[in-house]
Amino acid sequence: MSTEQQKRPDGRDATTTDKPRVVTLPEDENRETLVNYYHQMLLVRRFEEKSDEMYKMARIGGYCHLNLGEEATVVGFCAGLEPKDYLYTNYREHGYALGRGIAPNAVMAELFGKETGCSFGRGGSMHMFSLEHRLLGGYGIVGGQVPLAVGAAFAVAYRGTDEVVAVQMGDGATNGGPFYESLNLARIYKLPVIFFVVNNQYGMGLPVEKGSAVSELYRKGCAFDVRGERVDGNDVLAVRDAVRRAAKVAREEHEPYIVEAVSFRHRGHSVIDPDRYRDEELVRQGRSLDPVPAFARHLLEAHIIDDQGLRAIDEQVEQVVSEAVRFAEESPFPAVETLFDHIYASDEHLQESK
Amino acid sequence: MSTEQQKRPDGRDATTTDKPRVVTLPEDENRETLVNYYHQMLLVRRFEEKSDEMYKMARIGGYCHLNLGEEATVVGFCAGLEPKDYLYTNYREHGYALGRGIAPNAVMAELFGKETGCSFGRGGSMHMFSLEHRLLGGYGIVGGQVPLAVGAAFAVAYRGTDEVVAVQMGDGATNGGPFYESLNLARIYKLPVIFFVVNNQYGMGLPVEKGSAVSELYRKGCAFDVRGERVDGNDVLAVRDAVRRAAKVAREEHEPYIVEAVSFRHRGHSVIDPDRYRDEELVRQGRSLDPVPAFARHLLEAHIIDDQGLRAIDEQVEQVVSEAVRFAEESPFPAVETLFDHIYASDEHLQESK
Amino acid sequence: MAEISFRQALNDTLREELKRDDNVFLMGEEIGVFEGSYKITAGLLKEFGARRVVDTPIAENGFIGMAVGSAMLGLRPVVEIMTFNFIALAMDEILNHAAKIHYMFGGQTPVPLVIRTPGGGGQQLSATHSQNLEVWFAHIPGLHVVAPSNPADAKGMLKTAIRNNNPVIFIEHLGLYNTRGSVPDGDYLVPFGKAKIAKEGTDLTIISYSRMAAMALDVARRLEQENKWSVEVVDLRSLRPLDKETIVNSVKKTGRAIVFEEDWRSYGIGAEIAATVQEEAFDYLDAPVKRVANVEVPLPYSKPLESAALTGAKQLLDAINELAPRRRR
Amino acid sequence: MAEISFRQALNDTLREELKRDDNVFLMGEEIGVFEGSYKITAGLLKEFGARRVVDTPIAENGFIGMAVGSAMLGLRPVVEIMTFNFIALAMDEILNHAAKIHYMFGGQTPVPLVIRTPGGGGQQLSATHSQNLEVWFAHIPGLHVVAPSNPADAKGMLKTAIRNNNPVIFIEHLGLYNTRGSVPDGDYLVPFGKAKIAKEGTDLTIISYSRMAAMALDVARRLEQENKWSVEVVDLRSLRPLDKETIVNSVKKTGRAIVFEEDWRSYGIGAEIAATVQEEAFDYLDAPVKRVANVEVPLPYSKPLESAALTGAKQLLDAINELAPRRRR
Ligand SMILES: Cc1ncc(C[n+]2csc(CCOP(=O)(O)OP(=O)(O)O)c2C)c(N)n1
Ligand SMILES: Cc1ncc(C[n+]2csc(CCOP(=O)(O)OP(=O)(O)O)c2C)c(N)n1
Ligand SMILES: [Mg+2]
Ligand SMILES: [Mg+2]
Repeated sequence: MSTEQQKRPDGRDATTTDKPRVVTLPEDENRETLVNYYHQMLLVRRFEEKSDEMYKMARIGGYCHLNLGEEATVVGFCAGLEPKDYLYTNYREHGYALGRGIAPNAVMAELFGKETGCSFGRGGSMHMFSLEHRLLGGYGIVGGQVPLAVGAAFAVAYRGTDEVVAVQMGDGATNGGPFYESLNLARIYKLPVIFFVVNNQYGMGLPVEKGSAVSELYRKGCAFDVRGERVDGNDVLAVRDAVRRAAKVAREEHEPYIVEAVSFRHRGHSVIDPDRYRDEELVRQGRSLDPVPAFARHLLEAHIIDDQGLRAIDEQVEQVVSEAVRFAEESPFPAVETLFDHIYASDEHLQESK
Repeated sequence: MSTEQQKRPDGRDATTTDKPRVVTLPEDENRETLVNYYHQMLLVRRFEEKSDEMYKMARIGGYCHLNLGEEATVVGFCAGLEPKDYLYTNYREHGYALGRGIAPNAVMAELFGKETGCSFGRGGSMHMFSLEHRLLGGYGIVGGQVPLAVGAAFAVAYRGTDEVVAVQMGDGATNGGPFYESLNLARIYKLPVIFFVVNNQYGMGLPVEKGSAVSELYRKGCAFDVRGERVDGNDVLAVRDAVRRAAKVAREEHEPYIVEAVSFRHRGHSVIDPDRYRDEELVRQGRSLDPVPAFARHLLEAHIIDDQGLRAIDEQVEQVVSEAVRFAEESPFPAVETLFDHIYASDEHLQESK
Repeated sequence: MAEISFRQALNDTLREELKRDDNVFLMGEEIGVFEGSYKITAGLLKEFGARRVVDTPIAENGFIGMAVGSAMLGLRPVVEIMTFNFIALAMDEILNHAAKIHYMFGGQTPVPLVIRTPGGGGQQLSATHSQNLEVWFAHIPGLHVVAPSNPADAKGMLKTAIRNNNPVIFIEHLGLYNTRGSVPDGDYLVPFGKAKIAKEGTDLTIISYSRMAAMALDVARRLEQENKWSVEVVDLRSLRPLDKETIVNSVKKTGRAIVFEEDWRSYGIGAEIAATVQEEAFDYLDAPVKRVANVEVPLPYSKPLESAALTGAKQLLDAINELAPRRRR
Repeated sequence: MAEISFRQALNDTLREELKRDDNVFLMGEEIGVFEGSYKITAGLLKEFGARRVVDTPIAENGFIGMAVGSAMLGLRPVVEIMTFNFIALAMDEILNHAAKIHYMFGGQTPVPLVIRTPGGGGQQLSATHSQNLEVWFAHIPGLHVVAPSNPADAKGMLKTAIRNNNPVIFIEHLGLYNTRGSVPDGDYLVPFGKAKIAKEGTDLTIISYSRMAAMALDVARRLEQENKWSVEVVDLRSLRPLDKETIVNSVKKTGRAIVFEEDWRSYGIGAEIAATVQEEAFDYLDAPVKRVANVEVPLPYSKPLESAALTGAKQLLDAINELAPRRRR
C-alpha cells in the first residue's frame, strides 16, 4: 500500500500520541446548543440500549443494527444539516431518525411493528421513513440508497431550489459499484449531495482495510474530482463542522462532497452478533474513546453544565425512552386487512401530476 | 473541474504544440519487429475495411464494431503481452483477435457465422474466443468482461504461475460499477491484471468528458492506489512499452496497473452508425493523426523499409484478407442439429476435476 | 387518427408528455446527442434541452437508482434502457428499491417511474443482446409491466405509464419499431390491466403480447381469409396486472388456447397464462393449453442457428393446426 | 448415516470438497473471519486458510464475475451470496456471462461455478430481505437451479453442484438450516433433474421444493396418521432441469395436484409446474392444478402482516381439503 494505514479507531492519524485528544470546546459555541448535542447523544445511547433490551425480549424482530458508539457521528451529522435538507441512510438508522426529529415514540413503535411507527410498521428497524422530517428512508441493501440520494439531488437541481441531499452509508458500502457510479453521476451533473461515510471500521466482521484498497475512504473521491475530508467521528463538533462545510459546497457550488467520519462500533454488527471475531484489546481501546461520557466531561470541565444538570438530562432521556416503549407497547398492530394497502400508489393522481 | 480537460485526440496534453509529434524510431529496436508492427497494423486496417464491406453485403449480421483508427493501440497492446498471457476484451475486438495470432480466416469466418469461426459461429463479431490463443473472449455487455479478467488473474495467483491477465475496455466502460469493483478487488487480492482502457474519446455518441467526471481515465486508479499511466494510442511503440511496464508490475509485483491509450475512432460507433453527431472539423483532425500511414512514413524516413517493401506488405495483406473472405464464404454454417450443443458442458468431467 | 410507425408513436408521445408536465424528463444512454440507439428520442434534446433530456454514462444501476430517487421527490422520469439485456445491471434498484419504496415505508412516497426498453431477437445480435426478460418483472409485486403490440397501444400505454404513480416496465420490441398503424390523436390513454380482443374467433384463442401478438393477428387474419380456422386473438398488453377475465372468457368461449411468446418457454410468461387458464376455465378446456415459445438456448449468432431457435408464424401455424378442433368450418 | 442439521451437512460437504480438490475454493462476504452470516462456513478458514476461503468486500457483481473468470481457468469456485436478495446486484454476471460463456464461444470453456444462497421469509426481515427469486434463474438456459429440502439432499446436491461443470444456483433456506435429518456418509451424490417421491400417496400429489417440500411432507404424514387423505409428495429438488416425468407420472396416478411454493404466486415456479401438468397429464386431471404460494406483497415487517402474507401448513391443508376427492378412505 502506498498510503498509510489507518490503524487508530479515533480517526487521528497513526503518528499522533496514543492518548485521547483533549477536546477544548470552542468559546463561541452556544451553550444551549452544546448541551442539546449531549442530550441528543444520550438519547441515542439510551434508545439503542433499550432497543437491544426490547429485541432480547422479542418485542423487536428481524435484523436490528444499533448506533452504539456512533452517537457523536450521528448527532454531529444531523446538526450540520438544515431541516429542509433531505436524508437517506442505511439500515443502521435509529439514531438518524431521532436526529431528524422523529418522535422517539414513532421510532420505537416502528421497531415494534406497530401502526403508529414512522413507517406504519411496514419497514421495521432497517426502514425508517418520514416525509415530514425529510428522512427519505433507511435501506437494507448495502449501497442501494446512494443512487437514490443522487436522484433526489437531481430533483432539487432540476427545480432549482437550495436543499441539500445527504446520504449516510457505512465503510463497507464504499466498495460496491453503486457508490462509484453515484460519485460519477453526482459530479457530472453537479448535484448538491453529501456522501457521508460512517467508517466504523467494520462491515460486519470485515475490517475496513481488508475490504477496501484504500483505508482513508474520503480519498475515493479523487477518481471523480469530488472533494472530501476525514473527521473524528467521536467529536460531535468536528463532524458537524465538516458536514456544514460539505453542505456549503453542495448548496452554493452545486458540487458533491464526501465526509468520512471515523467512528467505532461498540458492539456486534447487529444485536444478535456476539462479536467474537474482534481482538479484545482493540475493542477495549475503541470503546475507551466513548464519545458520550467524553462529551459530558468536556461540558463539565468547561462549566457549561454541572452534575445536577447531567442528571436532569439523564432522567429526562430515561423518561422519554420509557415512554417510547410504553407507547410502542400499547399501540395497535396494523390491521391484517391493510395487508394490500400501498402495494401500488393510488390512481387518484393519474390526471393530477401537472 | 480541478483537472485539465483532455481536449486533444492524440493523447498529448493540451499544453503542447498543435503539430503531430515527430516520432523518432528508437535505434535499438529490431527492424524486423518494427516492420512486423506495421504489417499487423495494416492487416487490422484492411481486415476492418473488408468487414465493413462484407457487412454492407449482408455477409455479416448483428452489431459490428471496427477498430479503424485504433490500429496502433491494438497492435502495441498485443505486442506488449506474452503469448502465455490471457486477454479479455470488449466487443470491438477483431483487431485483438488478429493480434493474438488467430488466423484471419477464423476471424472472418466467425463474422460470417460459420462453423470454422473462432467461436464456431456462435458468437459473431462481438464474441471472438480462442482458448489456444488465450483470448478469453470479446464481450458485448459494456464492462462485463472486467470482473472476469480479475477472476482469471485470481486463478493465476491461486496457482502461483506467472501469466498476466489483460483486459481491454473502452472509455465508456470506466463509468460503470463493475470497473470500480474490479479495481478494488484486484488491488486487495494483489492480482496480476492490466486494465487497458482504450480511450477513443466516445462511447457511441457520448464524448468522454460528458460521461466521466475525470477525463484522464488512468487517474481513476487513485481511489484504489492502483498505478497507471496514459499513453498516445497512435504510437504503437509507446503503447507497447506502457503495456510492458504494466505487465512487469503485474507479473513481478502482483499488482494491477492501468494503461490508458488515447486513440480516435475514425468512423461511427458501429458499421450502421452514420456518425452524424460529431463535429466535422474534430473528426478531420482526429483522422489526420491516422497511425497507419504515419508509421509507414516513419519506417520510410528511418530507412527501415522502402516503397517497394511497403507495397509488398500491402499486397500480402490484401491477399490474406481476400483469402479470409473466400475461406469464410466457402465454409459451412453450423448444422442446425447442433443448436443444442454446448448449452451445458458435458458431465464427462463430473468425476475428473481432480 | 394518423397512420404512423411504432417508433413515431413513442416519439410523439414523449414529446407530448414533456410538453404537458414539466416534471416529466427523459434519461438514458445516448438518448440526447445520439438521438437514441433506436432513434426513439430523435429531436427531443433539440426541442427540450439538456435539462429535460439527460444523457447518462453507462451506469445502469446508478441512473435507474437516480430516477427512483428523483421520482420520490415528485419528478416523473422516463428512463430508456438501451436494450432489455442491460437491465440485468439495474435489478437491485428495480427489485429492492423502485418496487418496494411505496409499500415498505407505509405509503408515504410514490415512485412514478417509467423504464422503457426494447427486447427481442432475430437480428443476429447473439446471446447477450436478444433476450426477453419480462417474466422477471411480471413476478414482482409493486411493478406494472406492459408490452404493447401496435402504435396505438404504444401511445396509449406510454401515456398511462407516465401518468401512473408507480414504477412501470414498458417493454418495446426491436422488431416492432418500424411497424405502422393508425394512432388516435390527442390525449389517448389505454388503461393497464385490460387485455384486448384483437380479433374475434370461435375455434381457438391465441394469447400473446408485444411483437408476437402482432404476428398472431396476422396469422389469424390470414387463416380467416383462407377460410380455415376462426382464431380469436387476445393481446394481453399488460402482464402485470394481468387481465385474467378477458383471457378466461375467451377460452371459455373457444375451449382451446395457445400462448404465443418470444421468451424462453420454461418459467416464461406462457406458464402463468396456462396455469391461470387451467385454474379458471378447467371445465371449458377441450385440450391442454399449448405454449409456442422460443427454443431454450442462449441465442446463437449464426443465422441458420438463430432462425432455428426463434419462434414465429410457422411455429404458431403448426400449433394451430395441431390444436384446432377436428372439423372444418 | 449420521443425524445432523442442514447447516452441518453443508459445512461437512464444503470441507470434504475442499479436501478432495485443490481447485475448489470458497468466496463470499463474511464467510471467513465471521464464519458466515449463517455459519455455514464455520471453521473452514481456520482449516484451509485464506487462499481457499476468501472473504470479499460487498461487491456482488464484481466477485461473482471474478468467480466466473476463475472458473474459466479451471478453478471451481463455490460462492456464497449472503441472502438471495443481494443477488439482484449480480444478475449481469450470472445472466450475461456465467450462463452464456460456454455456449456463446462454441463450447471452448466450461464455467464450473456454484452460487449458494439462502432465500426465505418469516423472520421479520421485511421487504428487501425475504425474497425467493428462484424463477429468475430457473428461466435461464445455461444454468442449473437446485433447491434441496433436507440435509441428505443438501449434501448430495452440493457435491453434484461442485463437481458439475456448469454454473449452478444452489438455493438454501433460512428456515431449513436448523432442521435435522440423517445423511449418508462418504461420497454421496444426488443427480440433478431427478425429483424424489418423498412420500407415496393416492389421493393427490403435492409438488414442492426447498422448505415447503419439508413442510408438505410433515403435513402429508400427519394426514396419513390421522387417517385422512393419502397424499403423495413430490420433492422437485431441482428446478432446472425439471423432472417432468416424475411429476407427470405422479399426477397421472392421483389425478390431482397442488404446487406448494414460497415465492410470489404470479409467474412463480408453480406456474411452470401447473402448465406442464396440464400439458402432459390433461386427460388424467380430475381438477385443476392448484397453487399455494405467498401472497403478492413486498413482505411487511410487522409480525401480524408478515404472517398473513406467508404461506404455510395451514394454507396447504385448506387447499388439500378443497381439492381432495369427495370420499373418505
Ligand atoms: C448488497 C448487500 N450485500 C450484503 C448485505 C449484507 N450486509 C448487511 S450489513 C453488511 C455490512 C455493511 O457494512 P458497512 O457498510 O460498513 O455498514 P455498518 O453495518 O458498519 O454500519 C452486509 C455485508 C446487504 N445488506 N446488502
Ligand atoms: C451494460 C451495457 N450498457 C449499454 C450497452 C450499449 N452500448 C454498447 S457499446 C456502448 C458504448 C461503449 O463505449 P466505450 O466503452 O467507450 O467503447 P467503444 O465502443 O468506444 O470501444 C454502449 C452504451 C451495452 N452493450 N452494455
Ligand atoms: Mg462499517
Ligand atoms: Mg469509447
